Amino acid sequence: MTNVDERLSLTTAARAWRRTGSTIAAFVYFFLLMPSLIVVPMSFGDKREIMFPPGTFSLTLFREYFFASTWMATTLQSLEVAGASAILSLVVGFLAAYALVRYDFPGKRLLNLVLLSPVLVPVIIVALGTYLYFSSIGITGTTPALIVAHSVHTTPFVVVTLMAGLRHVDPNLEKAAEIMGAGRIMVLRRVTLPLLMPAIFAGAMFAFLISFDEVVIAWFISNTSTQTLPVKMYSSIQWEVSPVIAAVSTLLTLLSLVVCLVSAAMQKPA
Amino acid sequence: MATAAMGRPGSKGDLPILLAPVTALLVLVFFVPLSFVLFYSVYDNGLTAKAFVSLAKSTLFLRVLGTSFDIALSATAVSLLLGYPIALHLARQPPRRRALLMILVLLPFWTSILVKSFAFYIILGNQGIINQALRWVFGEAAAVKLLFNRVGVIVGMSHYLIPFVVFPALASLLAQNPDLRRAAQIMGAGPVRIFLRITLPLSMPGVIAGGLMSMVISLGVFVTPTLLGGKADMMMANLIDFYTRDTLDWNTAAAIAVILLALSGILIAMLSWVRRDDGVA
Amino acid sequence: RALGAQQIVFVGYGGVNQEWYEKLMVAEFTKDTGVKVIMSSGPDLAKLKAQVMTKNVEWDIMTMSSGLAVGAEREGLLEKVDYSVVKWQDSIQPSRECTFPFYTYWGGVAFDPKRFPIDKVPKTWADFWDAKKFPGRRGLRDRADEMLEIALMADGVPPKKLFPLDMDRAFKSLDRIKPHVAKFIAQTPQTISLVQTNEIDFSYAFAGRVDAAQKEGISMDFVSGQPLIISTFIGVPKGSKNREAAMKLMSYFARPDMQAAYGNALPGNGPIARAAMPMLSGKAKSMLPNADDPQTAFVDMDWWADNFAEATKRYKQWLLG
Amino acid sequence: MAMVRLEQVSKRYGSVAALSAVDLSVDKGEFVTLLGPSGSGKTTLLNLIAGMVAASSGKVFIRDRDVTDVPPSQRDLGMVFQNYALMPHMTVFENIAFPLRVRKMPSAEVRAKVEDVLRLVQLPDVAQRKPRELSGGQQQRISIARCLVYNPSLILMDEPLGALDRKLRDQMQLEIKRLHGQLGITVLYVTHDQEEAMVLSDRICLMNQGRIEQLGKPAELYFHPATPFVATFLGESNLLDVTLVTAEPAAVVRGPGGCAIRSEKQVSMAVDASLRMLVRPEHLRPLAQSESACNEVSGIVSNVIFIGGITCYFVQLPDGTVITSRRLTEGAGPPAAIGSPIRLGWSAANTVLFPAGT
Amino acid sequence: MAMVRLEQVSKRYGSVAALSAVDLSVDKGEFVTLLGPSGSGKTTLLNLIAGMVAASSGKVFIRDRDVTDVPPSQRDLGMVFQNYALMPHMTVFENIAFPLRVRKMPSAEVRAKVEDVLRLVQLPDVAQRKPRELSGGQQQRISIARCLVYNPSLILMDEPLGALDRKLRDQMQLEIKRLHGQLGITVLYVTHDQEEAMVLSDRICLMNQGRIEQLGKPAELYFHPATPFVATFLGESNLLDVTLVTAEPAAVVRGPGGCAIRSEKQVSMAVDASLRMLVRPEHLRPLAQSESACNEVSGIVSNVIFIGGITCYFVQLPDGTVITSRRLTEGAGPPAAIGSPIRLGWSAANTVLFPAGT
Ligand SMILES: Nc1ncnc2c1ncn2[C@@H]1O[C@H](COP(=O)(O)OP(=O)(O)OP(=O)(O)O)[C@@H](O)[C@H]1O
Ligand SMILES: Nc1ncnc2c1ncn2[C@@H]1O[C@H](COP(=O)(O)OP(=O)(O)OP(=O)(O)O)[C@@H](O)[C@H]1O
Ligand SMILES: [Mg+2]
Ligand SMILES: [Mg+2]
Repeated sequence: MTNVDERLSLTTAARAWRRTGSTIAAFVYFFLLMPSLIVVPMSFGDKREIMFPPGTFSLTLFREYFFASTWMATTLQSLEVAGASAILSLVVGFLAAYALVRYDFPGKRLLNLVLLSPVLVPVIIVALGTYLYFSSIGITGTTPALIVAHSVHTTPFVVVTLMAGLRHVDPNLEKAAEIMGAGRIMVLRRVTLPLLMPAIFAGAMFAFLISFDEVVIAWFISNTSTQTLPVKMYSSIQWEVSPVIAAVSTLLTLLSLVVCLVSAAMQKPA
Repeated sequence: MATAAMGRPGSKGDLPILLAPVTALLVLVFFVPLSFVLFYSVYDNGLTAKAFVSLAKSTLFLRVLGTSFDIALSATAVSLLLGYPIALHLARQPPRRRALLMILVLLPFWTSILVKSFAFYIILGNQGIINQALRWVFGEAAAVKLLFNRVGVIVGMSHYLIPFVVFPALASLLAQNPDLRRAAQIMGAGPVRIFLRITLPLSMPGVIAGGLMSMVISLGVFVTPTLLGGKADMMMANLIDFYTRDTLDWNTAAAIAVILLALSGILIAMLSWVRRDDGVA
Repeated sequence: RALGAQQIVFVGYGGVNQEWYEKLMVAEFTKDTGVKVIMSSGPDLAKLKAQVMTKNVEWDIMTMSSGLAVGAEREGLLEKVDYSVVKWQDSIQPSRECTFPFYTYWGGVAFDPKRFPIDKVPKTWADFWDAKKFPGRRGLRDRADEMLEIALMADGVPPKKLFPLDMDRAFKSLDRIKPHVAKFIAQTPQTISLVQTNEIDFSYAFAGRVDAAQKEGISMDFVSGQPLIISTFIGVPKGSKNREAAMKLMSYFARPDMQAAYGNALPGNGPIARAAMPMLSGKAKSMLPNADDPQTAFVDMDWWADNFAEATKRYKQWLLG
Repeated sequence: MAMVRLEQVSKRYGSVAALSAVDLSVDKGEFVTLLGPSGSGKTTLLNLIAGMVAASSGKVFIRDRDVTDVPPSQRDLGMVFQNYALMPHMTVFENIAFPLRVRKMPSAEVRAKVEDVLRLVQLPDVAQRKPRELSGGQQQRISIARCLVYNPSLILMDEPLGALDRKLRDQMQLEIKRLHGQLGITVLYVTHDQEEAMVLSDRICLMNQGRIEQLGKPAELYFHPATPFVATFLGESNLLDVTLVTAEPAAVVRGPGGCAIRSEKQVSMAVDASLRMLVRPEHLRPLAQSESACNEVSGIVSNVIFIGGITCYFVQLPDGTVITSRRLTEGAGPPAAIGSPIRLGWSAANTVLFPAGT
Repeated sequence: MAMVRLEQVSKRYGSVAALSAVDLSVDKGEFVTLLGPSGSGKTTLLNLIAGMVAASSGKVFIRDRDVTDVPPSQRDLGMVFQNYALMPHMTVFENIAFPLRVRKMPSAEVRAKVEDVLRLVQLPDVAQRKPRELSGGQQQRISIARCLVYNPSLILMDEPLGALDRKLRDQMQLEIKRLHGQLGITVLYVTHDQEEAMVLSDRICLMNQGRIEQLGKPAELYFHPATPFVATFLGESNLLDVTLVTAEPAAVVRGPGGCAIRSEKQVSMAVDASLRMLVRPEHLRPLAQSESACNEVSGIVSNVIFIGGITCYFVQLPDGTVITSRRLTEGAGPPAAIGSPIRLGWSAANTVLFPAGT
């Protein structure tokens, strides 16, 4: 908040002011980080205790996770759903982001808002509505239904990420390529997409993780054979207290860490 | 000639192709479901407004509405109080350090709510870390109840909401011209005056945007009150769930959903008004 | 038989109970008929209703808590039980048109014997309500069923004369205990885990759950001077595509030998059919309350069928107040 | 053959008329500069020719072919952008090869052509670098090379030197001039820098508010501006209100303080009409005591500003008008002190007259 | 009294020496400009005086008080920024009142002072507007007003006109000059525009790579540059390698093609030493057939570029060197054709000599 060089003598008030700020910030950083710091050691406890710090060190919980077919099956299902909805939302999101960044048309602002609305409407409403609608056309419980339902939720994130990325891709590059004789597809393939790669990668990661973490919609739409990992976690918390959740949480935290490292890296050029 | 038609100078011929998929996805998987909810709110063997009428008279609903606002407002206030210093701290770091510290904000943002709730059991519980520490320092009687009450909900929700405050607040802090503060300093202003007269007022759009966003999110929150809250911490989403699952009164459930949607809509309208200068709503 | 090629979907609450359905009734059924059973978890009234309303029923047979059974019945979401297939026998609870109970479990007080000697633990519901004599943090459930019954018992209503429930009196009684309740528990496993993690001291819990915890080596015990007996029901969603096979599977759940085997596997859970009683092991028998004891109470499904919605809303509202 | 011809081309953006009924014809081999203030429609005009925007009305011809509806990729022209528009993910070689690859040229030929053109822009050794490893001026050379490599007969440049600093700019101007001379290409060049326009162009097309204000050789615009706008936009100028005394054969007007001022052109207006007179500051010469000039005004030196090679004299005339004279700085001391009387003179050829109110 | 005095001030950023042992003294009422290429340390020097950065070594005095360790808020000076640094959320009035409020001045007095200063910058009617409702030039005036309102005796300006367009810039230059004259304030002004520096300054402090290259009156720097860097940075210049023929009393050197070139100064070097010679393009005058000058070179016109009021002649000497002569454009036709022979002459006073290798 002050730009004076450190070594210049500050008034006492100024120094106290800065110190207060840094102290509060340090406290809040710690608060933000705490859950992630907790679950990791927890996951090396054993089956019976739910206590911190765990009294024993073992890999029991991980073993249980990797060898229980129910956990693995739901994990695979989540990977499939998250992967597919990431791809779907990338394709749909790229086209929309391209239109929003490169074209002017009436209703652009409105479309912008509408595109973001799935994030803004409480999930429970969407979940309920989607369930009612999907059952009426008889597709609940199918993997494609899950994929499209999740795609609606992940697309806004992809659109925002790609729009930011596209704003950094100079439209003159596309223009130049076109004037040099390249067709639209060629411009896309040789210029736009290669330059957009970082944003595409980040968008894909975000979409993947959001879908991979999503519980409310999946809870309504999936059934036994299409159950996802979060749904399994949620029902685990509900029907049986299983410290395996600590192991799952640790793995998920690891995944989050990867994603936020990527998004932190993304923010530097911006 | 197809390609020529497609690439006609300055043509907007490709707009439909670009926008069709997203429109289809949104309509089919978002707006139709929403309209199902709207439909159920006014349909119960014929068009009726009885769900809304009975809600207006239901002490249960009115209490939950009150609780929802109560929790949403307090969680938003706490998030602003905690998030703003973070934004301020980040804003005055050199870019490289800022990117590193940013990870501390992004990590909770990208962490599953289930993981976080699980962690808060362990942190806030009677045998949790905080109480263990309190007992260790002050003795057995020092333990405080942090879980299954309003404290638990507010802690859990603020943890979830802080990133939503930090991002816009940081954006508007970074957008501030550092010369403004320099100019004020040279004109003789002290750090507190600079903060109160310049830094804070100029970051208000970001703060307000963050606050509104937090309100929208917390009004719709579902998991946190269930897992960390106590008996009185029922929010609208939980009430919707209750009417949906426990009493099968979908008419009422949908009506509450519509009210929640309307409230969120008002907040989002305010949000896009605050951000009207940013281009993106 | 024509059933051979089919498969049906069974929905239960998961966990150890479901493992035993699978090992006993379901395995036997599949062996006899060749019909494959997919075991799924998460019975949910809303999902059931949506399936029935949209005529897209995925489930074929489901176990239900009494509250769920009552709701499903009232909303007409269940097929009538075909009692020509299901052979109903003399039982401690009556069968119903669309559903029937197939085992009982019972509620009392769970506590950690390491923290409380037995004489400091409330035994009757009146004791449970008496926070002066038995200091400690209580845990109750966040729903009306079972809670209204124990509230009335705590207020002095004899266990055999609970029904019809006097709601006003029950809520007055609940008002007295409310300040001492640390958590109104939504999920059954938490009735045990919250005692284990020292969030609460005395929890309203089920005997079978305590037994399971003890087997895991957790320090946990259970008393009940006034046991409250509840039943778990089974039924077939309306419009099930495999109604016939589902009815057939239901009949296995009504069989006394199956119920006895289940009771032996999970002590604290009792058979419905009186014919199953003699087949129980000594341990299983010792862990069941005497149904005819004057201190033993039963949940009356007929009353609940009529009053579930009203009582539940009132209870939720009371929670918030 | 006209390389480019615009017929009554207009372009509206909503309610903004970016171009209004523009007619323009550029000959083969010509270097024409579009000059004008910001927002005057220069970029719009260039984009219309490139096909990046569609005309609201009118027709565009390139090599006498109507291309109004032809997409940019089929107009066979080159374009150089202010920010170079080099593909950052490709090496210099790949960048320059891109238009050849689009044209499916065999690899060996591509290699030879790229090397040729790199030599042409005097950067033979940078083929394997990425654009960001080059300086701004080098990048702009590469972007010109990429444009030259496929021999488009028409090259459009939109403020290609706008991002460079003064020194580099001067150097690149000479470079562009050299390439134009050497290759005989047609160049349509946008700038808002009048000096750049004068240095480079065969003809300057001065634009204002979506219209062509004047089109002609640099000296033509400078010495015979059609309007005061052209006069003030190109170079410094003194503009004075005068009244006509004699219209023919060469106009004489009455200037500030009643002095008679001679021009060399006739004016088709009635005597006593109000006119505006232009005289360039560098044409105003301080007169020595004994000296006299065709036209003269006298006043008081109100300010002298020394700007390196040039010294500016601000002279206040008896009626209060201040006019400027610019002279080369000849020695170390200023030849006229502030407050001293001075006489300024100029020749009739340097008097330019416009109707009043323009 | 020196308003500002720097003693051996250095500033390092990591391994970059932004300033190296700078000594500078600015008198009360002076207008001193820090001029220099980008990165030469101008802003660093200003910030050191303002107290925004701390010196790595050396001392800073303001009004003879050692302020090296005093925070900016207690140095009592004013600063004007390139981007105006007006608070966007305050009205013009509140902006200007801000420093007075800091000083806890009573409201009535604040009002009067703000009105005064608004009149001073000739914007009396904008008090209630927000800064964004003003043009760039108006905003800069307000930012100057905000600086003047609390009467700091020293005002620092960091490229205050950098964001304005040419016209507005010229106008604001005059305005700043007027205010400086009227109020008797001391101004330390940063620019990288040599014309601006020459127009405004009492003294110019030319900086290069963290050092002061030369400090003096504009004409001093222009006509007697201490180094070729100063010569080339200020104005156009022709630099030639020459050898010394006669050192005293006035040096004579041998230029390209062996011609003798006279200067007016003596050189303390041995005969046959290598020197660099500077002559300004505007001092090179084409000589008529009969005319002769003190110094003369002859060559061939290799290029003529007409830039409005100025025409540039590029002349190739027999040894291949190209020198430039700049003349005022006198008439419509160029007086010398490309390829024709030409003689250029200049006076001994305009020959500047430097040791070689500087
Ligand atoms: N895409 C657009 N949408 C709306 N108006 C536009 C658009 N492009 C240009 N204009 C308007 O058309 C007019 C001419 O713009 P143009 O870009 O051609 O000017 P220019 O002469 O190139 O200016 P500059 O020197 O600033 O580049 C301006 O008023 C501009 O605001
Ligand atoms: N905060 C900083 N950290 C590191 N190096 C810096 C910093 N500020 C300036 N420098 C370096 O110090 C040197 C002088 O910078 P300064 O900003 O004073 O130059 P300047 O003359 O003002 O240039 P310009 O005309 O571009 O504004 C430069 O090499 C610059 O890169
Ligand atoms: Mg332009
Ligand atoms: Mg600077």
